[in-house]
Formats: sequence, structure tokens, C-alpha cells
Amino acid sequence: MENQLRNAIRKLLEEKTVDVAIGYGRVGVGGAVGAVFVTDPSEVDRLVWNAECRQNLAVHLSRPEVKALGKPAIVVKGCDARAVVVLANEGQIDRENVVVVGVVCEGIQGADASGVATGTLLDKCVTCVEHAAQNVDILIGDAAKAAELDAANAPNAKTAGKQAKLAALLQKTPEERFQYWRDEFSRCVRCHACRQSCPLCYCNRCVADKNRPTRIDTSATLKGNFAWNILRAFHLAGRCVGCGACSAACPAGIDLDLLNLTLANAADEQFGYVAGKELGAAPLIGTYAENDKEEFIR
Amino acid sequence: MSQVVTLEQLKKLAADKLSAGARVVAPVVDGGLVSFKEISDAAQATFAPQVRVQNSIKEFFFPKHEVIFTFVRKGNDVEVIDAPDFEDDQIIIGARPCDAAALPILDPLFGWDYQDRFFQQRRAKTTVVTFACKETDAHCFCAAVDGGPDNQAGSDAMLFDLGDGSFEVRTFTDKGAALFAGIATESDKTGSACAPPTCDFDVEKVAVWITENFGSPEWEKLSLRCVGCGACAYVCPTCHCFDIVDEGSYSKGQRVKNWDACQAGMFTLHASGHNPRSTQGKRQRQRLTHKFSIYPGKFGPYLCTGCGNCSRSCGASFGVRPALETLNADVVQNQED
Amino acid sequence: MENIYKPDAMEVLEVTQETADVKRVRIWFRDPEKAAEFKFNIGQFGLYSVFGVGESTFNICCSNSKKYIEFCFRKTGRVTERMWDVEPGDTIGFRGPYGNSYPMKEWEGKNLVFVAGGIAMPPIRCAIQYALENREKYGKITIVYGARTVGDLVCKSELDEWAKYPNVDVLKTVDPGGETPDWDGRVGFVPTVLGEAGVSGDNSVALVVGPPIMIKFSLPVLEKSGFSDDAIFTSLENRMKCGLGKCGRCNCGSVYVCKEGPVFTLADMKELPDDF
Amino acid sequence: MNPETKTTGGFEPKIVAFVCNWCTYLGADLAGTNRLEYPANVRIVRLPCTGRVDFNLLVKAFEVGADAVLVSGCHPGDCHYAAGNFHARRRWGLFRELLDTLGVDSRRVHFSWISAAEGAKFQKLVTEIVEKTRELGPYEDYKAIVAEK
Repeated sequence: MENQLRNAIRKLLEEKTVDVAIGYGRVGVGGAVGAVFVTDPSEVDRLVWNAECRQNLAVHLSRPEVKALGKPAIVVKGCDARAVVVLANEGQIDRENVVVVGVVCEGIQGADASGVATGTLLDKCVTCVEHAAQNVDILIGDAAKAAELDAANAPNAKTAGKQAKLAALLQKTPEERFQYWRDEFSRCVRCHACRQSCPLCYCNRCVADKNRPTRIDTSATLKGNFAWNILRAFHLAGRCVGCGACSAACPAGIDLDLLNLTLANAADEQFGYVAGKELGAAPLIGTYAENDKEEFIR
Repeated sequence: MSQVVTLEQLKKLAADKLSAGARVVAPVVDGGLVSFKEISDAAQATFAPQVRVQNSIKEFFFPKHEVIFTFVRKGNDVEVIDAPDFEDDQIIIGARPCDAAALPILDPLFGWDYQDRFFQQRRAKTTVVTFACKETDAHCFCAAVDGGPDNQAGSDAMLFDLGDGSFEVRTFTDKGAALFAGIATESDKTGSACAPPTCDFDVEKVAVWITENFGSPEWEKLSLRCVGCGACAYVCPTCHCFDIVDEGSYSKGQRVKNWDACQAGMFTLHASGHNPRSTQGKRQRQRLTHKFSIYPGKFGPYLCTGCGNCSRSCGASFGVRPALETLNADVVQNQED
Repeated sequence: MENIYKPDAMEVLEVTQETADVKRVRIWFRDPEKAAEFKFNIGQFGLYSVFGVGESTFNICCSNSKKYIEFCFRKTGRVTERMWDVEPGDTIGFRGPYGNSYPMKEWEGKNLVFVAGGIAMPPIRCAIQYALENREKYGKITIVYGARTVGDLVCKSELDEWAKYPNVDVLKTVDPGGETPDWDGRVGFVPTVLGEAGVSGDNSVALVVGPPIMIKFSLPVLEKSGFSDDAIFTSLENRMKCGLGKCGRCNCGSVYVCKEGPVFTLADMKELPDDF
Repeated sequence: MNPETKTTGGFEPKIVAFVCNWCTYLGADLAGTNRLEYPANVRIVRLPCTGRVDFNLLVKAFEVGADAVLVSGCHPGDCHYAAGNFHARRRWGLFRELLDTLGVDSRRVHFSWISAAEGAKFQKLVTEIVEKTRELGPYEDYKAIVAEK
């Protein structure tokens, strides 16, 4: 599969269909996988595909430094592909001007604190039903295998993995939940790594960086941290694709994507909306239906 | 003869200090996450050598958020009320040698010519006890930047795990000796640290390249995969950039000093809209230049202890070690060839 | 121990609106003891704050012979927007002075050429005031000052006062199209007017502060007139938070603008990496 | 400190009501002109439309000491800007779920549609919210995180 991927990218670069390919390569400590930017067809062997390709590369599509390299091809997993769809739906990329190379992903392995693969799948992969990336231009890998894996996960998609963690949290009393987040947010240092790693936090100037007036405290106090994390999560309402880049980036190990999952579940339950599923779909917030539920309004 | 304390004695030491009103900081293990935290009960701590800690002990000297002063507007006048002095005793038990080593590196910065009393008072009131490392991981490179698994720099005392529920104590300062006086007992057991981590690059050579190649296109290439999250700076024991902001209202509020990071695009943005460090390449260049050229040029040591926190916490598999390795492989080696 | 980040409370003595978006503020210590101790050198800067809003960095734009200090600001950001509303009697914060200064002593006996553009007049004004107060110590003084339009000139009334001193040439100019019917100065860009001023590098120093484009085109004019790199000075600005060489923002490579600057010679500047 | 605190000596909840200019604000106004009494615990913040009510304002209200918040606007179909309240409704539906996961006390967050003609509804609702919040007591959880340094 890795060879198939390299060949496909080589062809794109050789035929000058794209100027740069954003893919995975062994770039970090001890060969840890991170993003590589291949512009020369002779360098496609730097690209790898394996169960340690954790990062969502779609974050690079809106970065000016990467845009400067020209028309991109991007390697995406199923979850990442949905981020590309949201970027296109929100007018952040011209879908015609990006070649999306999807891979069949059989699941990504978690890593320990040293970044060494643990051998167990990430929570998000346990409930994944998009092993083959959708809405892509080229799909690398065995689609039949992907369908099998999807079918195997489907019964547990709403209950296993991260959903189970969220369910466990929701079992607690509101006071316990508040205390849980209080403990978690007390570690937040307000580095905003969650925002920077998120493919959909693409604003040129985040409200957290605005100071005329200051919308939320910049200080890493509980007050500021609550305000920030509420804001971050809700600005992704109906948009988050559940790639988990935020949680993965958090140096303080805060399970930020539980908040995003809550909103994704609510979007699905209340409005039947799954972010990034459909190219051309209208954004969830920004549209409405006259019969939206309102039993909570008096 | 060596001096030895048992784990029980260490716990009791922490408990005694707590009841005497001191602040006690120690590694706290929660699931897979290890944090240095101020504890309220000795039982919360895990007194064992750690490698992978999500933060550094920096925050107990230079907190992520600190009030500099408060103010109250009184008619036309403004009363400025200074922040209180740091007067508590503070004991850190279980820091890593690479955490402690950052303290003497930061001393000259905070006491250059203007004296930052917030850092200095904490420094004076704190006793730092480290654990000599028992293991390293692929991110560690202390040995490459003048450190090591039993580096004494910044430690008042160091504990060597003897593997039998006790530790050999070596004290390096009066503060360290005072802490263990009357507790440690004589023994013939001696401990040792693990072997230093290996590195196949020469920091000195890379540092020379960094100093001489400010305008190199390599910086942008090197930094392409960096998304500018700045987590590296927040977990770094030596990174010390900060922001000063006012909070509260026009009539009553406070001015605070908050951690900041040179990787943020806004960091150097002028009010005019001009930004001298407008790309991630320039920002990474600043980070590495600061660590390996500017700081040693001004104060001597590298602004890096080789702890590996940056690359461990980097979502993009980047950080100081990968950056040095890449520069070494791509440019330094090429120069030599 | 002293708190290096704590500003002193200053009384606003006078506020002068210089242009549509530039004001000059005169302040002095509320605490007489602080006032008695305070000293600064020409060219140094300070951090001025509106409590509850924030701090900003500005040069001290008057000479050091007075019982007050002055600064100019343009309304562009969070702090300056609020600073715009201060009135005499109000309190603002000040800490400083910080940074190096113009070598006024070394310049004694020399001809001085001051070249400024737009809002960059204030960092030069302090040196002009000082030189005029000590008129006998300096040779010929040439002041070339330009702005985009007449309305953008700051310290306009002072320009005419300065011209009354002996052996002082004041050449004020506005960019073509920026003149008004009653404009009595020149029309043309600063570097052009500087060329027409006929200055010579002989026993002279030049202080050039302004937008990068103005500096870029003024330097060749000065070089042609015989000014060496050591005889051309400027005052830099970069974003600062502490002013104390700690917060990590203002450095150009290894040079901290807040500590080793803001005053640099052209020779210094040529050594600086492109980080400003 | 408001006068009630002195007279009752007990806890007086602070309620922040974010209301739209065209319906609920006029409803509150009508309550006033009709001499319909309601507790003075409510602080009204008038905005053009509920569609303009940034969720961040609710957080801000708690930060500055609110014990409960109310967001109220025109009935569906009555929006002055045609669809502002429809957009708001969708956002609130999602925002409530986020608050719930965070453990923010949902009994302190209220939403309503109150038209310009519903002075009595405004009176009744505000009275109810104040009474309910009085029973809940001060929102200590949020006040605690604001107080923590």
C-alpha cells in the first residue's frame, strides 16, 4: 500500500498535477511519523503509510507557509478526509485545486508518553466506520477490506471507545462533571496547541487573540481556561470531525475531544447532521429548519 | 559511607514539611499522565524517578500566571498595590536533573541587570531535590547539552533509587544538607544513575551553523511541519518568554505576567500590522537561535537541558532534538562532506 | 525587593492633539520623591500604561531639562485607543527610562542633521530640544522633516520656533499631493529634500528616524554627502512587553532592542540580522 | 450592592437576561408600563436579536457573578430580521449539551420566547426564575473557579 501511495504521488508530481504532496514521513525522534512535504518526484520514498500516521494533515491546507508551495496533494485517512470536506464546504479551500489522496486506514495505534506505539488502537478508531476515506480523488488500499472493518465497528459505533468515555462521564452528577473539568482545566497552560493543530481552527485571528476588547482572559487561570475551552469547543459545533488532533496536541493531556464529541452527538441526534460527510453540505450552524426542536425554550 | 533515606522517610519528610506550612511539589501520577504538582497530602505523590512528565518544575519559579500588582482608581488618582512577596518555604521532591538544571541557566536572565524578584524570591525559598534518572527515552539528549542523568546543576540534593524502597542521598548545598539532616542514615549502599542518552550529533557544530546562517532558506524548510502551537515552549523548563496584560476593569484590576511563546504568530506583531517574524520558519529560527546562539552568547549556557519535553509533547513529531538532528544531517554534515 | 514591572503613577499635565490621530501627552510623577530621583538620557524610552487596559512603549520625546516628560502616540491599538481619552489631571502609569541613548556628549562640536518622517518626529524631537537648549555646544543644525500630508506633521508649531535659532535650517516638506493652499513648506519626498539641503558629512552626524522606505532612500543621500556608517544614527522600534531584556520579543538576532537599543548606528544596523 | 440585599438580609440571586430589542425587551417594557411587578434581581442586556447573543456572553455573565441567565427573543416567525431567532435556537440546542457535559448547572440557564405583547409572560417567567434560583442558592461552583488564582 505504501508503494501504491508513493507511485500515485510520484505520478501527480511528475505530471505536475500538483506542486507539493503533503504526506507522512519518518521525521521525528527515533523515526516518529510526522508531516513531510514532497515537491520532487524523486523524493516520494520519504512517504510512509502505517498505523502510526496519527496527525491530521489537513491542518496544513490553510497554513500560509504551505500554501506558498503551490497546489497540494494531501494524504488523508477517513477521519481527516472529513476535515477536508468541511474546509471545502466553508470556502477555505478550492476543492478543485487540491488533490485528495485517501487511504484505507485499518486503525491507528495509540502512543505512550514517549511517542512509542502501544499496539492498541486509538479510541476514535474503535468506533470508526470510515476506514476508507470518502470524497477523495484517489483511494489507495483495499476498499473491500475497509467495508469489512466498517461493518465490524458499526454495531459499537455509538457506544465504544470515546463514546464509552463520554457516557461514563455523563453518568456522573453535574457537580462531579464540573469538578472533573475543573481538575482537567487546572492543567491547561493556554498554549492554544489545541487550536493550532485543529484543521478547522483556521481563523487568521482567533477571538482568544483579540484584545479590543478582550473577549476571554488570556491568563491560564481556571476562569480563563473554562472560557477558552468552552469557546474552542463550541466554535467547532457542527464542524468537528472527531479527528482528535486537539487532544493529541494538548501538552497537559486534557481529553478535549470529549467536549467535541458531545457536540457531534448533539448535532447528529438533534439535526441528523454529521460534519464533513457530504461535500457541498450547508454548515449546521448558519442554517436552520423551522421545526428545529425547542422543547427547552419557554 | 553514604547517606540513605527510605521511601517512608521521604513521605514523612513531605508530610512534615506540609504540616510546617511549606509548599511541597512532587510528581503526581494519574493514569498515564505524570505531572509535577503542589500536593496537599504526601500520599498524592509518587516518589520515584520520572522521565516523561507533562510539565516541568519551571512553573514553581515562574508561574504560568502571576499577578504583578493590583490597582484601584480613586478619583483621578490610581493606587498601585504591589503583589505580595513570596515568603513560603517550598520544597520540590522528585524533579528530574534536567528540570533542575534549568534553574541556574535562568538565574542570569532574571537577575541580569534588572532583578525579577518574582523568580528570585521563589528561587531563594525553594529547595530542589532531584531523582537521578533510572532510564532515558529516545527524546532525552541531556548529555549533548552539558547535562546527564545525575547532573547536579540546580539540585540541592539528589536521590539515587536503590531499588529496595530506599534512596541514597547526596547533598550539594547547605539547603540540601539541612533538609536531610537527622533523617538520612549512614549506609554502605551507593546508588547510580542510568547511562546517559546517546546522540549522534554534535550540538556545538549545529550551534555554529545556527549562529552563522540566520538568512538560510533551510529555516523555512525545517519548520514546514510546525503548526505553531507553542506547546514546546510551555513544557520547556528553560523557555521563559512572557506576556504582560491588564485584567479587570478600568476602575479596578490587576496587571499579570503570563507565559507566552515565540511560536505564536501574534507574538511580535506590531500595532501597525507589521510582523518581523511573519512566518513559522522565522519563529522556529528565533526559538533555536535563542536556545543555541543568543542565550549562550549572552549568558554562557545553552538555553536547553535536553529534557526532551518539547518533542514528547509535539503533535507534529518536531521539537528541539529532531530539529538539531535534521540540521545536523541536512546542513552540518553536508558542509563537512 | 523592588518590583521592576510596577509602574509609577503619573499625573497628566497637558494633552496636545498633534494630528487627527496623534497626541502628545505631558506627565509627571505624583510622588515628589520619585520626581526628585528621576533622570533620563536623550533617546531613551519608557512604558506607559492606562491601568486596566495595558502598557505601550514610546520614546521620551522631550529634553531632560524639564520637570516633566512627554510622549507622543498614534491611536492604533488597544492601549492607545484608551490613552486617547486621557485628560489633564488623570493618572497613567510609567516605568523607565529604558534602553540606550543618543551620544549627545560625543556629538558636541559637530554639525547635526536630523531627518524624520511622519510619526517619527518625537524620537528626534528630544535630541533637537536638547541641542537647541545647548545651542553653543553644537555646530550647524539641519532639520529635514516630512509627512504624507500637512495634516500628518507633528510638532508643526515647534518647527517654526526651531527655525528662529541661529544657524538652524528647518526644511519641512510634504509628499506631492499632500500640500494645502496655505502650505509654506516644500513639496517632495524626504530623501529628495535632504539631497537639496546640501548637508555635508564633514564633522557631522545624522539622526534618521522614519518609515523603512524613507530610511532606505535617505541613506544613499547621506552616504553621498560623506557621512560614514558610524555617523548615521537611528532609533528602532519593535514590539516589547517588559523593556527589561526578559520577555523575549524585541530581539533582532542576539541584539535586544530594549537593552542594546533603541539607538543604533548604521554600522550597528548592518551587523543586525533582518529581524525587525 | 442592591437594596434588596439589605432589606431581606438573605441571598438575592443575580439574573442576567439577554433579550432582543424587538420582542422581549418590549415585553419587559410592557410589564413595566402595566405596573406588573417583578423582582428587581434581573439585569437586562438588550441586544438587536437573539441571533446576536454570542454564547460567550452567557459564560461572561457567570464570570461576573450571575446566578442564572435568561436568553429571550421573538417567537419563531416573528423575528425582526426574519430568521435570527431560528439560528439562535439551533445554537442553543447544541450549547446546552456542551454545558451539560461540562457540568454547568442547566437549571441556571433559561431560554424563552416572549413577544412585545407578553408583558405578563415576562413578569411570570422572571419571577419564577428568580424564585427557582433563590432556592438553588448562589452559583458557588462558578464563583469558585473565578476566584481561584
